[in-house]
Amino acid sequence: MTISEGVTLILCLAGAVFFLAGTVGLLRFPDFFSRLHALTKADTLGLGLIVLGLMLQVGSIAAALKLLLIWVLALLASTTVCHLLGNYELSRSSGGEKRKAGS
Amino acid sequence: MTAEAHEIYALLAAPLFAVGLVGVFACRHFLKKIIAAKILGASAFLLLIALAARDHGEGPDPVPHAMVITGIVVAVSAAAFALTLARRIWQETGQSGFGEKP
Amino acid sequence: MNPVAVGFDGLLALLILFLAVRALTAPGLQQPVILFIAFGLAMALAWARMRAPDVALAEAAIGTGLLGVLLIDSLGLFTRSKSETPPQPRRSRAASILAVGTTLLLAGGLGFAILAMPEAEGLAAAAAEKLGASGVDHPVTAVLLNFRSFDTWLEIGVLLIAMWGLFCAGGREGFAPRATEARPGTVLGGTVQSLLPLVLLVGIYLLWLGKVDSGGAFQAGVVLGAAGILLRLGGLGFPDWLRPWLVRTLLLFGFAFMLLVGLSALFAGAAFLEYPPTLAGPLILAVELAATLSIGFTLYCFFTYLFDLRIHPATASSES
Amino acid sequence: MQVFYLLLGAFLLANLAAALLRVIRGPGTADRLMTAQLFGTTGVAVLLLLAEAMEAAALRDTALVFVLLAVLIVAAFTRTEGTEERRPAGKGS
Repeated sequence: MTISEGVTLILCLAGAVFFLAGTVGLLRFPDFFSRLHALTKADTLGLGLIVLGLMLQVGSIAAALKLLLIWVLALLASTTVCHLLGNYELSRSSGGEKRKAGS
Repeated sequence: MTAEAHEIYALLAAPLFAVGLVGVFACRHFLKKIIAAKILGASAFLLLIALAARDHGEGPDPVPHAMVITGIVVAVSAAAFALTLARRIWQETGQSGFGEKP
Repeated sequence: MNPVAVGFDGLLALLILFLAVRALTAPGLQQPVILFIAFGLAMALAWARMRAPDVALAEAAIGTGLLGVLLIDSLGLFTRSKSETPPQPRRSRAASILAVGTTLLLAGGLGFAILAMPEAEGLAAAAAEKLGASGVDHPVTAVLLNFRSFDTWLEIGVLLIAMWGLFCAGGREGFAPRATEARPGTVLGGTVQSLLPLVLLVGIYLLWLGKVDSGGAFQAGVVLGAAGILLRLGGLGFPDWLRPWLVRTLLLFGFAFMLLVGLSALFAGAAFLEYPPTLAGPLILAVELAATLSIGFTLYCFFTYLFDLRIHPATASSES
Repeated sequence: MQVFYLLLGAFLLANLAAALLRVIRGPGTADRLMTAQLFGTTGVAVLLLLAEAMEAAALRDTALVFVLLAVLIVAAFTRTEGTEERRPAGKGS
């Protein structure tokens, strides 16, 4: 195994750990906002690490840049989704309707 | 790509088809019926592609692929039409399924 | 052969099956709709595994882009002004057993039939042989736009008929053009602004890519349609300058253009939609462009029509 | 390396399967939609891993489309819920 493959291995494994953390957070955290927080951040970081790892392995610069673009877009999407869902939940809970805390 | 992988997906088509078909009849709500019909369609696509891949191994057969791409777009337009009908029925009569008391 | 690959495929297959079953048995409507969206995404992964990136592209764009959005929009309609789960009579025990039994029986019988299915020649060899004369280098595109272009033409016809059906069933012909209701400064607006050029670029890229690799009119059309939906969600209403005649023209364009190409081939002494090999490349590109425009615009219209109809129902009794 | 990518992909799939519990438990629609979002992000990761494992570069374009449209579902949901209340028209005519 070459060094670059080793680095890829470590980066991808670290990414997987963050995905796992995101899922655990999604399942175990008691209320909506902490779940949202856990999911959107941990997952984007996990994806970022996997993308970084894979970038070392793809042959061309164009492919590596495409991977990077995918991650940047994922950041944008994740941020927007987090904001939209958080906003929705906030307006719903403050709009008279009592928010159900936890599950 | 091993041959076994395609066997798995070809076999998956069978229960999916069954679930979809029974769902079309057993589900009451229009929305669920539409979802069931879409699952039914997906199983047919799955079988087409899986069998094409099974029989060819390397270099998949482009004909089933083209058929499935066409099929996906046709299926979605049919679903859009069905949704429009269901929504109209709901707005006019308040019914969300067949044979429901308004 | 490869236990890891079998493990991956087995897991994915189980996931897909679970999503399908749960989508149809879960109570209420929210769960089924969201599980079905997840089902579409999982299916895209399955296409990827079966080396069908063309199909995966179409499924991903339709599943996440168009159908998911249509279902979510309908969800809002059906769950409004009624309790989330409308009181429904419980299904009797016998009916449940009947449903499960039928499912298992069907699944078993079909599974057996699939296993017993003989291997077939297929048309891959025939397609590969003629690829040189088709004017493109990607076999799937060659099939879609040259060998079986008749199917593609009729398929665009189906889209047209579906839109016609929407107009009839929805109760209002045409759209309600309204001024932009953009809400500048919102996060969604900003995201749409930065995403839109990229989505358009990717759509054109896919169209161009179809000549040599996975991509082509359908995938590009779906992505362009999704770009329109993104705009609509970002707050841009059905544009005023799209007069009814222009809408009809755009909806008809792909179908009419292919008909024209086909008929001119007929008059030139060839078969319907048969391209002369020397002109095949440019002709396919022109047809693809027309098809992309029509597919994209029709899919956009599907969503916008239903979306506007929900906010401003056509029925007189609810006009405010 | 190929085996490693597939293994990692399978792990992410298992992750997704576990996250489905949140769809089933809810309690709110927003919670459930969050999981659909998770499907998007993880799906992109799996697609990229598959592209590497199967040496199919075209799958990266699929991942690109996935991520471009990731925002649509949630945007449609919040836009739908954000519009003012309208009752279905003329019940029973």
